Amino acid sequence: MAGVRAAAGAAQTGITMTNVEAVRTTLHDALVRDERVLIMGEDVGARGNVFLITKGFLEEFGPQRIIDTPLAEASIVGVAIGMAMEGLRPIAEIQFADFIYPAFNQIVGEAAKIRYRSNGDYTCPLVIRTPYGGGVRGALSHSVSIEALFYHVPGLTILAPSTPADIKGLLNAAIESPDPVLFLEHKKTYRSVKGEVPAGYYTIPIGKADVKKAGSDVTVVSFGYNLHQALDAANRLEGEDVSVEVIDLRSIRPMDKTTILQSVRKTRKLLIVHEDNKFGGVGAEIAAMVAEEALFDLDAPIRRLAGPDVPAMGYALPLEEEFMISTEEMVGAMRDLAKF
Amino acid sequence: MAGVRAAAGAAQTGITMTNVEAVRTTLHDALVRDERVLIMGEDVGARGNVFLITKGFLEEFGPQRIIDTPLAEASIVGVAIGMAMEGLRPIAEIQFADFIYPAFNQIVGEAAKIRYRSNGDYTCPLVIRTPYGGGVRGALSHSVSIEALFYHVPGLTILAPSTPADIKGLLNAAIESPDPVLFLEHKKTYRSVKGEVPAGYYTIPIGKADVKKAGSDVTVVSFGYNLHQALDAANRLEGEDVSVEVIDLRSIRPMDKTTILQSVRKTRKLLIVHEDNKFGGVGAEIAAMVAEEALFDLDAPIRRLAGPDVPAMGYALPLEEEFMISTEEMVGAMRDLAKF
Amino acid sequence: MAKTTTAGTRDLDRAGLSDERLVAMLRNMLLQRQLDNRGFQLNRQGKIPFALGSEGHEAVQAGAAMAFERGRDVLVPYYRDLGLALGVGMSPFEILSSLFARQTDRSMGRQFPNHYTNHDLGVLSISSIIAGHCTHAVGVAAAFKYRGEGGRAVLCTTGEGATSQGEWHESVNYAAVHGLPIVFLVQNNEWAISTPQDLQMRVANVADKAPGYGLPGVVCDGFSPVATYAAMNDAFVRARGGGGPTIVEAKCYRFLSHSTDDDDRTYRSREEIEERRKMDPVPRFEQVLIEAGVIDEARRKQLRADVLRETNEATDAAEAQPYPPAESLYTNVVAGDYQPWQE
Amino acid sequence: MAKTTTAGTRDLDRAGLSDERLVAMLRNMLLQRQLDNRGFQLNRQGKIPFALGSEGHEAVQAGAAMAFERGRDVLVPYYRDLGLALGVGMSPFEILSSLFARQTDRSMGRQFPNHYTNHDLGVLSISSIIAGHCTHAVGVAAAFKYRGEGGRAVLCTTGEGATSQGEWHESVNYAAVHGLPIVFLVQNNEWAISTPQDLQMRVANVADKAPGYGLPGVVCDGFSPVATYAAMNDAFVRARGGGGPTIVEAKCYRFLSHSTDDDDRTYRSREEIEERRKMDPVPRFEQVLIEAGVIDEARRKQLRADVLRETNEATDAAEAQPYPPAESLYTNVVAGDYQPWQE
Ligand SMILES: Cc1ncc(C[n+]2csc(CCOP(=O)(O)OP(=O)(O)O)c2C)c(N)n1
Ligand SMILES: Cc1ncc(C[n+]2csc(CCOP(=O)(O)OP(=O)(O)O)c2C)c(N)n1
Ligand SMILES: [Mg+2]
Ligand SMILES: [Mg+2]
Repeated sequence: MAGVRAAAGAAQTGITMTNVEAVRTTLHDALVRDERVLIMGEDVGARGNVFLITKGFLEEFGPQRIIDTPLAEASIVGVAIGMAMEGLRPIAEIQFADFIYPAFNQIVGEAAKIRYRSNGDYTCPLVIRTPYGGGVRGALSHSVSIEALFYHVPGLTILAPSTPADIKGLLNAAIESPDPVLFLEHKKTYRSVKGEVPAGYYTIPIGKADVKKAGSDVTVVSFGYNLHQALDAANRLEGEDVSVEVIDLRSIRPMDKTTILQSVRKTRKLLIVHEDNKFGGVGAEIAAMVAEEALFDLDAPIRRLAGPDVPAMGYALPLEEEFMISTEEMVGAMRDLAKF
Repeated sequence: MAGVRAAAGAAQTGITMTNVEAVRTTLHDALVRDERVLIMGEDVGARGNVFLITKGFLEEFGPQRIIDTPLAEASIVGVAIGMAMEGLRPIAEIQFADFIYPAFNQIVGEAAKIRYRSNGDYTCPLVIRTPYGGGVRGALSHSVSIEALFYHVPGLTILAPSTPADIKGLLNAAIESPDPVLFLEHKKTYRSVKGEVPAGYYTIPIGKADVKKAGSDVTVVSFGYNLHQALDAANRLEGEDVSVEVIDLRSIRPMDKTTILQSVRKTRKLLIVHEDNKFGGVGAEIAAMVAEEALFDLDAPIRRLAGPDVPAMGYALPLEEEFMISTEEMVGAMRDLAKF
Repeated sequence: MAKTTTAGTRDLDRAGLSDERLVAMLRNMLLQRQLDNRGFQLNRQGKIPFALGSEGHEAVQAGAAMAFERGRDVLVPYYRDLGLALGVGMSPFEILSSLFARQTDRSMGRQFPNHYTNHDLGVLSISSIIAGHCTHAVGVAAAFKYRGEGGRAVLCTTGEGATSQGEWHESVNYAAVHGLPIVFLVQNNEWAISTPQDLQMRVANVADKAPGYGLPGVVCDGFSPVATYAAMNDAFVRARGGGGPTIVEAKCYRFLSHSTDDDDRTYRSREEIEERRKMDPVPRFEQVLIEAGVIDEARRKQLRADVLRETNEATDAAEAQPYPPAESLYTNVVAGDYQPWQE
Repeated sequence: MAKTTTAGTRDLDRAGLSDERLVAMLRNMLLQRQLDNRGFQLNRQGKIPFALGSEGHEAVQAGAAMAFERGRDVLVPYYRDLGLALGVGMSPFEILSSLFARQTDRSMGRQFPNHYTNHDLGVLSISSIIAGHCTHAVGVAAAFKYRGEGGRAVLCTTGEGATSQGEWHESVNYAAVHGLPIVFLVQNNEWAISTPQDLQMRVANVADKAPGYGLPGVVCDGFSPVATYAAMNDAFVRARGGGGPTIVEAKCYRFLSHSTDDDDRTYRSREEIEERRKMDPVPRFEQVLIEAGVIDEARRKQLRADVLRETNEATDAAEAQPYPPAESLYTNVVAGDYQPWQE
């Protein structure tokens, strides 16, 4: 999906860049702005991270701030937690989201509970960045989505912006946050998504979804790579006089109830699209919330278009394509719902 | 909630025992029946497990089959995986569910994917047992529920039976299963729940819920300790002429669509009750499924009564009580829904 | 190449400690023993649901606390560190507030007993997850080094069982690679609940693991506060001076069952315990100080009476406090108001 | 107390190996090199999206495979073990089916290249999660011991970077405590992607970690198949005979970038690589065998021609296979039909 444009809406003046550039420049500015900010992870130093996000940082900021850690994810997160408790602002990287499991204890058992268990005596202002998602021939262990393994956990914030402008604003918000943030970057959008990014420092409030396209017949809630496909699909349907409202969730925990309910009460039809497996995915909570709060406002069953309930996409192209949701499937689901 | 009776329904002849005794005798029989069965974990040997579940096993079966492992959960599960791949039937214990996080990688990244990634060349017939849940003054790290952290994971089976008879049948099914099973035992029911257990070897099919009480006005889906409270609440409401159907979910992954939909289509009202935090809990998937499949059969919004969205119950009694759902709250929610 | 040295003897080689500091260590040990017993007592009386004792660890902790510099160093303890908590400045009232789960507990009755937190004193908040805190200790040490705060060190404690955890390995390795100012104190009490050391590791000493990380490993007599102090002080001095981490293993014993929920009769012999009781560090150190003329019998009695009174007063004061209110369950999840669904 | 010994020299001390087996090792090395190059070539041609080379590891793997007893021992490899996979009996066609992700791949095109599985040959299925497989290897060894299958051992391989993982520590420790029949082969190629050994550990040798587990640790010359064979054979014999685990560290080098997705020019010098290239184990072992009169120039040419032909044939045969069908995505999640919502 090369060349997808960032979602519309923003009449911002700024620089056009890709998602990966947005991550890179935001990290760079944070390092310049705040001495407490450190970056740590595997191969973030001389290699500049496997996607070259931190390329040149080691030379510019030195090995005390750009730390090539031993190959051990629990300690990457755990050591960063200790730094955060001691007042620094570490940004820990997990090289691929698939490798976050060994750090699960530190994220769920520790980071998320530090403020709570100490009743605020200690806090944990930590950012954990990691590339997730498929469509890049990453096979079983270089393409998983992980948001559903974490979004149930109180004390954690989870962000998954889809456009360069949102990445900048939300990554800044994550670094400012006094609590631990899991920051998810869809790797297929790294170089395929471009958009304008406002100049200067800004943040986007955590917990706010964004209506990336207004519409009146169907509400679509999505994020990540799928969001861009959903926008494409919605644009195609304009030709058929189907008006689709596309909401970019952006923030997975907390989630934005107001924006979703407002839209659903208007369109009376809800389609949730996410790449991760359907059963127990984040779409479940969105559907449950709407079924609790707006059941009688609905004119159609709540539909979830999500990854199949198999462990992962395979390496062979047909297996990856079968797993990923195509734009055509989205068009079909939106059309069906509009006609329902 | 001492002295809660096991759910009704079964006119079984057998022995009356507690939940903890059901776990114990089922494990014992499995060790006698099948030489491939081993038990491994922390303090399962001379101590006989912290709840005395394996007391005497070491003397009877020897240290080759009842293995006191080093204090390291990733290796407890990981070594058991290797044994399972090599044809044994290990039953690994995590001393408290709160300590399963360090083994997350082995469960989610490894066990759940072995059959899939090898296309069936290798399998992983492994049972992981662990006590979970609150109400025993276990504070932040001896009372968590964990099902929602795992139920999203393809390749895993998750069971959470609530009565001695179900424990026996489902633990036998877990041990027979050719795939990894996470077997959850609510520790507050260990000694407080008693019931009759049929004699002889039997299994209960995985993936089948059980209507523990038939009713016509409201459907309640629950499991674990809450299930017994829900039955109490439903019984109390009989006096008010409110007829509640109580479904014991028993199997968290896979879940039983047929039983839930049949009931909901009859009562037209659904209440889901679980102890774990609400946001992203397993109730979300149940609500989402019903909102997808039976939206127009509902006469009331789908209600979830679940743990508050805070990291855990505290140690102080008021904090534990505030976290746990009371039977009174359940009565109230059922009554409200019936009247809706 | 790292070498393993053994520090400490049982004589009153006072390791440079003044009489005052020797007595302070004894006082700490007596108070720890008293508070420890109080926990078990309150549990038997049905006043608290749980207690966990540290009997047998008094000398280790008094010695280690004496090497710790308040206001500079940071303590990342484990759940059996009552004496260390007291030794770095926590009060009996705080301890008892935690045992009673009262509002005056720093965690407001959230944490299990023995899971202290005191940011003012530099005592990090921990979970119950064994070894989960070790990487945090390393992170604090990394922060000291990053900010150039020479002269500060971190004390990270565990039992010997905890060293089996992968996270312990990752912690020690990270600290070693980065040469961080940290001391890993392993309190080897021979048991991890019911699991003896030989089911935990194949080496005789935890300190034998140190050379594999390129670190010095030291074994000390954990029944002697002076020996422990000496070993710990060396390690602290090395850490504060930029010499990197040390693993100190203090050999001690767990005299009581693991906790009030445990019954050790199922898995270890009475003889073993009796044998170890002969080394009981508390009467032994009293005796040592009396024999050396540092205290006399009257002072001994006085100290015992003091800590008993202190414990009684703290018990009464803590018990009189209210529980935290139910509504407090909802605060401090994250900064500010918290709802996973934002309106 | 464990001791660290150094095994292996670079002379044709043949370690008891017959001419036939020496030539078999050379053939394995030539085939590994050829297939390795083929992967990179196919990637450059745009025919496959990814390849990962093992150049520099040929001698380690040929030597280790020679010590492995097919039909008895089990291999739990890591992703850089092409030579081991071949050495224990996997065919070039299987390797290429995996590279092309064809239906004839044992995982039916699910796994990333170099993540082999072959239950018939005793090659365990692995994930990409570094060190995640080590506990599995221990479990297989535990099963051997439990069933009293003396004479069987497990070979568990990793790179040196993997030894930083907590799971590696837990694996080695568990195997040591239980005296299991397993050999931990660490292929130390100096780099973990761009991370050099000194940012990974503070010791000079991975084998230095062995005494901390109460195990023998052995360093061998990983550029010599005979030296590696000798060290590995000792370790295998010890394991099969009930003598417990050994950590064998084979010093080698990664000649290529980490994978086709990496560019090592950003983080290591061309000089370092050139220096190591002088030790290139493939031409060196050819030379050794020629000088020792085990093969002559003609045989050398013949061997090279053979493996090229074999590689070409396997490439053509694998490429001609179809992709697995899209529907195969849904099978083998669990036994039988699978739906998380059961009807
Ligand atoms: C990850 C984890 N696993 C298991 C437990 C249960 N547990 C609590 S204490 C303990 C034994 C610890 O032994 P050791 O480290 O030697 O310390 P000691 O209690 O002897 O002082 C265990 C297994 C836990 N708290 N955390
Ligand atoms: C848990 C985990 N973290 C990170 C990675 C990414 N990764 C793949 S290979 C590698 C380096 C491994 O180095 P080493 O163990 O020395 O083996 P080598 O590749 O040098 O043979 C890394 C960091 C991974 N696969 N798994
Ligand atoms: Mg201990
Ligand atoms: Mg390497």
